[in-house]
Amino acid sequence: MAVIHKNDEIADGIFLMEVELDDEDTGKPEPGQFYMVRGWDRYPLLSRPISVFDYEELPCVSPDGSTEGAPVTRVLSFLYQVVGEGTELLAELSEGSDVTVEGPFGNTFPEVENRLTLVGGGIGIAPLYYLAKSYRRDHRDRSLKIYLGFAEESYAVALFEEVANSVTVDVGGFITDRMDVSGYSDQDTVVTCGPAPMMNAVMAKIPAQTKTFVSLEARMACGVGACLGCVKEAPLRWKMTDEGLVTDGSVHVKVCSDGPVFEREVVE
Amino acid sequence: MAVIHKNDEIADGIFLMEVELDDEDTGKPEPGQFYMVRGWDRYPLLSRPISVFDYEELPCVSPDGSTEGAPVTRVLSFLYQVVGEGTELLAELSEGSDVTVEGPFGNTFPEVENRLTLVGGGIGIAPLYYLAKSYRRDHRDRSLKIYLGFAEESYAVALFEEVANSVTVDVGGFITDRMDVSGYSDQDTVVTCGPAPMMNAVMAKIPAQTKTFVSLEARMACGVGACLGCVKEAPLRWKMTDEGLVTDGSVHVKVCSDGPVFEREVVE
Amino acid sequence: MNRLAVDFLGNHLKNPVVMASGTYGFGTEYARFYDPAELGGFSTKGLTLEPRPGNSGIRLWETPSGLLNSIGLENPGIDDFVGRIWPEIKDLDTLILANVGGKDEESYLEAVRRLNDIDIPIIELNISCPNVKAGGMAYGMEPDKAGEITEKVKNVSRHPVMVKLSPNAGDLVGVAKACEQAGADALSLINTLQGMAIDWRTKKIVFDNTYAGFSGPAVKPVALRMVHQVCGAVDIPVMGLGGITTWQDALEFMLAGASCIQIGTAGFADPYAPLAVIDGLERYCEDEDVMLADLIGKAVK
Amino acid sequence: MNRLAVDFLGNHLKNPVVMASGTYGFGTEYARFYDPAELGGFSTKGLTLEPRPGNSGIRLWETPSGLLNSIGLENPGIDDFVGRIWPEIKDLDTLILANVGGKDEESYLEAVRRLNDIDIPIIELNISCPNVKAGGMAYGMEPDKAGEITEKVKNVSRHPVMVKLSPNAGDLVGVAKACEQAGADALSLINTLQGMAIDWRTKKIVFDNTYAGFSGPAVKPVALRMVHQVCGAVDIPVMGLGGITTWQDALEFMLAGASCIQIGTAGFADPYAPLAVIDGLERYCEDEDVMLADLIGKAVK
Ligand SMILES: Cc1cc2nc3c(=O)[nH]c(=O)nc-3n(C[C@H](O)[C@H](O)[C@H](O)COP(=O)(O)OP(=O)(O)OC[C@H]3O[C@@H](n4cnc5c(N)ncnc54)[C@H](O)[C@@H]3O)c2cc1C
Ligand SMILES: Cc1cc2nc3c(=O)[nH]c(=O)nc-3n(C[C@H](O)[C@H](O)[C@H](O)COP(=O)(O)OP(=O)(O)OC[C@H]3O[C@@H](n4cnc5c(N)ncnc54)[C@H](O)[C@@H]3O)c2cc1C
Ligand SMILES: Cc1cc2nc3c(=O)[nH]c(=O)nc-3n(C[C@H](O)[C@H](O)[C@H](O)COP(=O)(O)O)c2cc1C
Ligand SMILES: Cc1cc2nc3c(=O)[nH]c(=O)nc-3n(C[C@H](O)[C@H](O)[C@H](O)COP(=O)(O)O)c2cc1C
Ligand code: FES
Ligand code: FES
Repeated sequence: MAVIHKNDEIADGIFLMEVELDDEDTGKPEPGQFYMVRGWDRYPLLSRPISVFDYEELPCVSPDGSTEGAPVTRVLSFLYQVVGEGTELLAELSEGSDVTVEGPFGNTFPEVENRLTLVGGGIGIAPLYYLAKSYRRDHRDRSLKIYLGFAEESYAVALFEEVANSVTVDVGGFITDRMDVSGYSDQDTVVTCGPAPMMNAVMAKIPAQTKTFVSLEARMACGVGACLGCVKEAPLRWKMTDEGLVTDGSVHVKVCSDGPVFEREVVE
Repeated sequence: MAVIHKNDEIADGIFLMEVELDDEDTGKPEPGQFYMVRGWDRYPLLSRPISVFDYEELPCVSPDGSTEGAPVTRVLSFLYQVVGEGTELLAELSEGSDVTVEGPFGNTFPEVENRLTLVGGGIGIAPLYYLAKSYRRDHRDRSLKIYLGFAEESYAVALFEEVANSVTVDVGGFITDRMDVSGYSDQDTVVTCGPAPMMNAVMAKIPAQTKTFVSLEARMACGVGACLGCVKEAPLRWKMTDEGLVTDGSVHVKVCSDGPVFEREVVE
Repeated sequence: MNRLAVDFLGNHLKNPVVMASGTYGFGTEYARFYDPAELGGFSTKGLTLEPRPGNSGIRLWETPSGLLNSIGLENPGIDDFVGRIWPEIKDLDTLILANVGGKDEESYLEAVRRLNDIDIPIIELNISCPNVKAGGMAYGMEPDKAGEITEKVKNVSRHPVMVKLSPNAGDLVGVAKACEQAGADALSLINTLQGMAIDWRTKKIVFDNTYAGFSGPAVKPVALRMVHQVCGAVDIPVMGLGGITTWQDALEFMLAGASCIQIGTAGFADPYAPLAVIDGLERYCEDEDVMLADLIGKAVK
Repeated sequence: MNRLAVDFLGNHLKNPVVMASGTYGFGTEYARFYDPAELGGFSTKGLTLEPRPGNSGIRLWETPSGLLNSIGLENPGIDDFVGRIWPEIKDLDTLILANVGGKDEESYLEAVRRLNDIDIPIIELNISCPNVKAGGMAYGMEPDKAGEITEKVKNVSRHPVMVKLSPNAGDLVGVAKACEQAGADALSLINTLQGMAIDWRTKKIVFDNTYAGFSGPAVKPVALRMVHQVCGAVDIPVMGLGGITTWQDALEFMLAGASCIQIGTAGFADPYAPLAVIDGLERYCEDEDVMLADLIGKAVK
């Protein structure tokens, strides 16, 4: 259970929700993960998968101004677009309301030592911000380029600008047209999330030697790998493990638990 | 559609809700009628029947203090008890929320020229207040006796006291034990609403020559006489008409459209 | 241009939205909300030869997105309908269907014969009511029996006959085909699924009749499947129903092959539901620049 | 005192709450929320002789209070289960049922034979999956076929066999009795109803397989009716399921005659749903001072 701190419409149909996690939500999310969110009791039936947009642990300040040993307030943010019944209900929630968040679920974006390029399209930018922030925290001097494409209106751009070396925004066109990938090598890593055509265009554009990750979406029921509802066909069933990619020979990947992050080879 | 002005818990699990009707809700309710109320979109499926507790047309005051020709604000009140899913959802609604009210439905309490006695039990007092108020407005000097029985805690008593000659309250006992009906004649009318055992006790106590009306409850789907879901067996199917009681020979009455108010002969 | 007009058995309907039997009384109960002439039509409460008091005990029970009912065909009988009700409603300027139930063959046939006296446009033959002990659903459970009663009814009726099918039949498509072969002019489906409720507080079976009829948004996926199956198997027109609440639901049933749709339970939750469906379909057809009738059966794989 | 303990085919269950096949993976997916040992048990994802990739296309579609799924028995095959999965889960300290599907008689029998190698307490014979083209539900639609496959499976299995019935059978009680006569040790019901979805936006039939399996709170009234009917017709124990979400739902199924209950779809909406059901039943039995097993079949008219 979490309590809503704010739930603001930052662009037409786009909301930024901040919730405070209570003590029972123990896990700390990693970039790329998602939560199953519900802001209602029984109806609609299923919870909705929403990516971690941001996460912060804020120390509570004690009366004498010190933060030493103080408990932390854990604030999780979601950036979401109203597209149907569930997201409409989320948008109606007001400050102070309870919302149920189960998670974090799914695998994470890889730890990147390379130069990093993020390409987001529309609401697909949601999972990229927390990744960008984490990358910047861990690698103060390395290059972080961000491309954000929107159909009609840009949003959240200023947040990305705070952490990136460059942010390129496109509204109404093809974000891939704005990308210069001529110098890309195996010293670069690309992560993309957005509509399928955009991700395909990105994958087509990035040279083969540059590792490229995509974050996928699928209808989900369980979010934990139990229902097999969210599978995508994959040429081989790859899994990211500490030993690299492994496959058990079956033809599907589960977006919720094998993913949502996949190397492009898995899904191309 | 109506907007909630207030929705206060006035006793444990008992709420008083005031809503402002908009222009499309045209009808003016009469005492005894009810509305089909829903404070939600799709779930639960059915609306909930709730009696008119009070209704007022308040002239809007124009800047110069006059109310002449000004539009009126129409405020409808419900007194309701939280017993399940639907009433729980109603109780959660906050000021300013929309609520859908269809109505007014059902027949009305009779126009009474006699002395009037009202006997309410628990939340069954809800439909009696608007009747009491109307009676007092039309008959300044006639006797209005009110008996209110509660299981654990009394509520709304002060409102009844404003309009009645006497209000007798009982908590935890049998309200009929507090009633003295020795002088009752055909110059008296009794109206009762509450749990079935209480209404039965009232009907048993009131002398035969005293007209006695009961307000019934039933599960309802349509509220307008179309589904036949709310019927009660009646020795004969009586209907209150301008010509008095008539019967069409069938064995049921529809609580929603033949009622909810019945002469005791119909349902005894 | 009226983009919603449909023809059904030679009748011109302003729109394909018909209120379902048992949920719209005899057509006047909802008149306080809107003029019934705005509807494509409505089907009367199920009529039987003799007046019926219906079932005792609790008659309604809400479930998640659904409704259980055990009305048991309470109705004033065919003669009261023919003599008293029909004259009052016949000029409502909307398609009126007489829904007819029965407890045995002869009671079906005699009820249908008496309807020959009036100019009712369509008879909806209810062989699918789960709430009566004799007759009712029994005729709708097997192809043979369904075909037999349909044929006999057709023989005595001077009106077109639309047979209303039960979703509880094991071989629904077989039943539908048997009705078509027996001469049914059209089909409507689904009637209610058979369901049950137990009140955990009292440990009591809620309905005196034990089982009850289940309807509402909850049943829509089953209803849509059955409408699709039946429309693929017969050539006569079909009215599709079961849980339809929004104009999108209505559109889906028509894409599945229904020529008209019926709305039942959704009208309880919102008396204006049929108007909202009509409005929504109108706006949709406008936006897409299509005639609704051209979309019938156009669902693709 | 554990008021919730039940015996089922000689197995002692801490409580009657069993997670339904296909909704609980292989028992470890929900372990991050709670220890599976808190459950009465769980049934594995449907296993088939050969590994199966399952169905293509969209596999899930939400409906009012319900869920359509078209997974198509994706599973790693019986050998992978026996050799790899079973050793990993066998010590979970909860009752594990192996749910077995098949595309023809021989594939059922061979899968069941291979399960003889492990000490699985119960086989749940799935003759009711609506999502596969061959086999699956076909075996569960008619008494004869259901009896035949049950008998053959019983002949080759050294484990008790619980047959899982399809709500799509026309004569469900007949199927149940045929299974009992053929030697089934227990029954479970219901599997999913057959439903359908059409996406009005694209006019496309949502599922590649056209029809899909329908579950969740929406189906509860139908499931409860069927469990009540079957429990009244057979003497072997029954696990009841279909839409169970709350402890009150669970209690109602037991009052209707089920010895245990299963929870499927409700666990998606709330991973802790089974624990809430267990807690609720515990508090209820405490308050009422009863043993839950004493309430089985105690619904009254
Ligand atoms: C891992 C993951 C992370 C996600 N993160 C975000 C996020 O951070 N912000 C955000 O706005 N959205 C995110 N989504 C998408 C989000 O889950 C869906 O938009 C949401 O479930 C739609 O619910 P609804 O009830 O509003 O719409 P519905 O009425 O259910 O559907 C409306 C439309 O959305 C489509 N849709 C429904 N469910 C999904 C789904 N699971 N995936 C893709 N399309 C769907 C339908 O086809 C339909 O066109 C994510 C999805 C996944 C799988
Ligand atoms: C004409 C009429 C006027 C009414 N006026 C009022 C009023 O002014 N204030 C008020 O608090 N209540 C009133 N009621 C009762 C009110 O409608 C029910 O309490 C309400 O529908 C319960 O809804 P729920 O979802 O909270 O409970 P549910 O979960 O639906 O049911 C909870 C409990 O209430 C009982 N119940 C459910 N529906 C009804 C019903 N229609 N009639 C009787 N019992 C029912 C059930 O048996 C159950 O025990 C009135 C009922 C009728 C028919
Ligand atoms: C209260 C009620 C009464 C009904 N009575 C009848 C009836 O008399 N005859 C009939 O053919 N169907 C009857 N039905 C079934 C409906 O006409 C319809 O087939 C069913 O409810 C499914 O549609 P829906 O989900 O839109 O309600 C009744 C349904 C309800 C809810
Ligand atoms: C996603 C999903 C997958 C399922 N897979 C299986 C299966 O493999 N074998 C089986 O017997 N039942 C399967 N079922 C059916 C469930 O076990 C259960 O019978 C049905 O969902 C009804 O219960 P519920 O309403 O509680 O979900 C599946 C159900 C769902 C929703
Ligand atoms: S959502 Fe259930 S397996 Fe992925
Ligand atoms: S509630 Fe429908 S007839 Fe009374």
